[in-house]
Amino acid sequence: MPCNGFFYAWGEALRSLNRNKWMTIASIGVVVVTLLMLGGFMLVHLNLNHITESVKSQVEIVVYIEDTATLAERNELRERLVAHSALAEVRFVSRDEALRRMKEKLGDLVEGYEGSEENPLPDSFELRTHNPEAVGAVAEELARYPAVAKVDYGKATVEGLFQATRAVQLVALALMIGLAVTAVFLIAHTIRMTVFIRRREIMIMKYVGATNWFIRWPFVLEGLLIGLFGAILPLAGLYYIYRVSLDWVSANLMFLTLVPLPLVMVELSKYLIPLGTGLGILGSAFSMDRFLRV
Amino acid sequence: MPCNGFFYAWGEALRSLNRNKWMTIASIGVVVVTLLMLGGFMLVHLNLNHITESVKSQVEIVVYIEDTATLAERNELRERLVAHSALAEVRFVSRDEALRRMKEKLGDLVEGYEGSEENPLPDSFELRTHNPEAVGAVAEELARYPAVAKVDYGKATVEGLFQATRAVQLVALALMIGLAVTAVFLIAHTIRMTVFIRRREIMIMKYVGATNWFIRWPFVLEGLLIGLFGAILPLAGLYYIYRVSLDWVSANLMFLTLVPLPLVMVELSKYLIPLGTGLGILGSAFSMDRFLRV
Amino acid sequence: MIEAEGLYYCYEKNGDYVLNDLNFKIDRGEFVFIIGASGAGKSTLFKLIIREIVPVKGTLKVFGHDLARMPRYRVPYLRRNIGMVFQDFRLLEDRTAFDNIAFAMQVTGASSREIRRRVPYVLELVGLPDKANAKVCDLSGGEQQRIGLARAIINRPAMIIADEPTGNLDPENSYEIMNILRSFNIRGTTVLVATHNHEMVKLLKKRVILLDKGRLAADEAKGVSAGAL
Amino acid sequence: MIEAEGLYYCYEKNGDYVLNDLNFKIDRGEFVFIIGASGAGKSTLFKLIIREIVPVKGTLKVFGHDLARMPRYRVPYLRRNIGMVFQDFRLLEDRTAFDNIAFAMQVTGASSREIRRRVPYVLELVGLPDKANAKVCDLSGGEQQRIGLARAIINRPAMIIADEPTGNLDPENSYEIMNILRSFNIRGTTVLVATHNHEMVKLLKKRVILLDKGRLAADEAKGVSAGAL
Ligand SMILES: Nc1ncnc2c1ncn2[C@@H]1O[C@H](COP(=O)(O)OP(=O)(O)OP(=O)(O)O)[C@@H](O)[C@H]1O
Ligand SMILES: Nc1ncnc2c1ncn2[C@@H]1O[C@H](COP(=O)(O)OP(=O)(O)OP(=O)(O)O)[C@@H](O)[C@H]1O
Ligand SMILES: [Mg+2]
Ligand SMILES: [Mg+2]
Repeated sequence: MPCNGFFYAWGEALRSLNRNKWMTIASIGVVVVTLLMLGGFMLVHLNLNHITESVKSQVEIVVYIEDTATLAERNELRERLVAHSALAEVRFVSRDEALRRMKEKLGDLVEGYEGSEENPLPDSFELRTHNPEAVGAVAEELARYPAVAKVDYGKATVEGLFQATRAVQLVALALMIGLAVTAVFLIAHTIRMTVFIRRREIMIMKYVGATNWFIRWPFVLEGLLIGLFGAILPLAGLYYIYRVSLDWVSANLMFLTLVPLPLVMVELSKYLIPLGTGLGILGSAFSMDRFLRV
Repeated sequence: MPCNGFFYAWGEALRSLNRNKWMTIASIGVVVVTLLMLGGFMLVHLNLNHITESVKSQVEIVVYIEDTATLAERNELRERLVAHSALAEVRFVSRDEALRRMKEKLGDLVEGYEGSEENPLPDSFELRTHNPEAVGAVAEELARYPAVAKVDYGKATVEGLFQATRAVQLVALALMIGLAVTAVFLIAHTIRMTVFIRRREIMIMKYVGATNWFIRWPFVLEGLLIGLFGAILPLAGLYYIYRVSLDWVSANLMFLTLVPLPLVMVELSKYLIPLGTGLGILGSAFSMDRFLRV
Repeated sequence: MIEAEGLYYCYEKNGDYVLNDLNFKIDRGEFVFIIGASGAGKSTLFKLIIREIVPVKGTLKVFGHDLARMPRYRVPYLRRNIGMVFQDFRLLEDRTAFDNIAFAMQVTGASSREIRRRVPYVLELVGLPDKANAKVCDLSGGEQQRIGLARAIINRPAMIIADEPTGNLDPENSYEIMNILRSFNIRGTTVLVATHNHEMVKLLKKRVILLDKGRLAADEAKGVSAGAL
Repeated sequence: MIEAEGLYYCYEKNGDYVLNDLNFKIDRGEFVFIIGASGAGKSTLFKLIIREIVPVKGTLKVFGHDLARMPRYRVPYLRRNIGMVFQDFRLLEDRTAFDNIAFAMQVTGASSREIRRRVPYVLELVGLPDKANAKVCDLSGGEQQRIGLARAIINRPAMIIADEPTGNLDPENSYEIMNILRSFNIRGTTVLVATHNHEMVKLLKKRVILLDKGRLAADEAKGVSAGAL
């Protein structure tokens, strides 16, 4: 594309956006609305992931020690656990501490039983694995160690939780893919429409001797601009919305930790900008071909 | 509208849908895709609601009885509880039963302590309220009853859960409203577009002496048909998807109970069909006005 | 039928008058040629008559109704009594010739039996009996022009207005078209024809109104004596 | 410049031939009228010359290239050497006259300085110096037709093809337009004009090709003697 052509293409793209204000606004509107929805959903999805991850990382294994184990056996067990490559954290919980915790939970109803020899609870190790999904396998392995009375990892709870999060993630992913497909369809359709409405213009250009690329360039740039604006506006909107949500959550739902703002914006930009501009460009470039055949 | 006109309008609407196949398919496509998304989201929302409701209804209050309470006091307390209008369920849990439950949780580690006088646990009543949100207030009231040592309802857990569900519902509602607005915008825009593309036709009709309503009717019927098809197809799709999901959930996530199929379909139809057809009709009727002014 | 009194029109506010102080009267059953250079205001006058636009000054009465005062909802009924051939045809390109003509009948609520009887008849009249099922965009310029005429006459209107109806036609076809218009005229239809085909004007010897930059420059009873020709 | 040998064309498979065994040769610098009744095939012949369509049989050479063999990407360059006035104008209605004409220059990569210099000149030439900034849809039929001509000549093409360029013009303006075409012809441009304006054909006394239902019925060096007129 020679220099003249370059300026012509940009100038023409801008002029045409201006000339077809109504279509421009509507097209950008469609892109903004779909990407805003998609982005909003990605936000929720990212945070759901984040939250389930943090929940999962709190899943722990409890290894109860045989009451009959000797100190040497206990020490050996601790060392084996500390050396285990799948374990991230190993903490000893004495039977006294276990009882104290239970009392805390039940309140001052069990007062006076501290230090009692009748404490029915055993000593234990609380363990955390690097990979929460490995909990089951690791627990089985540890059950075969000597001096271990019982290994507990809330089998039902953990598996239920994982199944539930897997289900939520599945649904979330389905909705996300649905939204993404919707966005692709709608944006492409909208851009095709702007081309369709101007098919007469395209044909007349061909009649006076324009090459296909001479005609295509302004349309492609137009698609690019529509896609770009249509991606940047929802990003700005989501930035604002997310900042407000973060404030609200940190004030009202302190136990939730959300993905930090910059990380989210990077993630969103990574998808929305290519999606908007890419579809804008491809939408114009390809929907034009059938009108270029004169 | 005389009889001739009625047939003309329907005939013309059908002919025009057929004549502009490409536009018809694209328009129905847009409506289908947006309503499918909206419907899919409504499905998720309905079920989330259902699940949180059932979780909430499982929140219970535990009233621990003073160890020193007499049998008469205990009976009086039971009667007051049973008579309490906010309570749905009242169940006595003896200290023995409480210990058995704890043992169950801890496994066979605490064997041999059954019946021991040293059981540190008190007797208690487990209560369920009609309205889960009332738990806090009821618990406070019960704490002032005689013979009550302590009232426990997992204050932090329950309030955290309610805050969390409130947050989830807020997000879900925001996304739903976002999707609904998107659907309204996209469907109206699409129908306007089909009218815009045919503005020349509309103007020519005016030139040969057609009245505004003569022109409008076929467009309105067309909008109606596009909206109707665009609503029925996603309903059918959602019916199928939901049936499969129900099967999957009942096979894999037995602890989840979902909203039954017929109920969901009624709820969805109630929103999607009016939305589709309403927007189809209004979209055509109003977007035409500026072309009718010749 | 048509009465213009001190008729002015301009497209832009404070622009030049495109029609400037026109005064004339056309009676029922007349046949009038409107001639004048390109841009003289012929098509503008026709737009006023079908009330696509309203005069900025003066009055224009058609069928006895003052168009400036006519409410919007009456306009379709006015137009049904006027068969108009547009300079740029204004046909639906992607529909067949038959549909384009039938269209004008459906608008008036005609039955489909009537339509199937009458459309072939007018197609025959304009010399295109075998083009009923051809799409308008597949017709030659002159064929399209004749479809436009067929549409204008299909409802046997009280008045026919033809804007340059022979611009794309060979002399023979032009003569045929003029003959059709004349035959309608003989049966009582008022006919107005804007044309540049002065040969035809001379041949038919009808009343001629000459516009010059929006002014009425001449109004002669017999075309042959119109000074400007 | 143009060589047709056994040229056939039909729009529908197994339909009637719209052009039937045409054989003719037009040399560089000639001025040729193509005449014939409505539907004779004039516009179809022009569509073939700008390669909107390709012959179904026979060969058509333009500027020495066989159009049937010309690859798609060469077509724009062919069209830049042919200035065409379309029967239905084919202007962008919602743009100004200036833009419509400038358009044809931009396509060739002309600089905007050149465009600003040349467009007013051709507007002057076709008699519309004050309509540069008027939108095409706000112009009269004849004015639009002249914009179409202005666009065709703006690039000083080697060949001008005008399909009914005076159909919406009064005799005076028609004569002006013909004069413009003649002046281009005198400076070496090949000119083909399809027209129904036989008066003009007689006046100019140029070569005349007469089509009759797609057949070449006459090819006379001087219009005045064309038997069919
Ligand atoms: N919509 C419009 N807006 C602004 N100016 C217009 C509009 N339509 C026509 N004009 C101008 O008004 C003048 C008269 O136009 P009109 O179409 O009435 O001419 P005409 O006599 O029909 O010419 P022709 O023989 O070329 O068709 C012209 O100069 C034209 O440019
Ligand atoms: N795209 C098309 N598809 C099918 N038939 C067509 C098409 N274009 C033209 N025709 C037919 O081909 C014949 C010749 O058309 P053409 O446009 O060449 O005539 P023309 O000589 O230009 O006539 P006019 O003087 O009326 O413009 C006509 O009968 C027409 O109906
Ligand atoms: Mg005019
Ligand atoms: Mg033609």
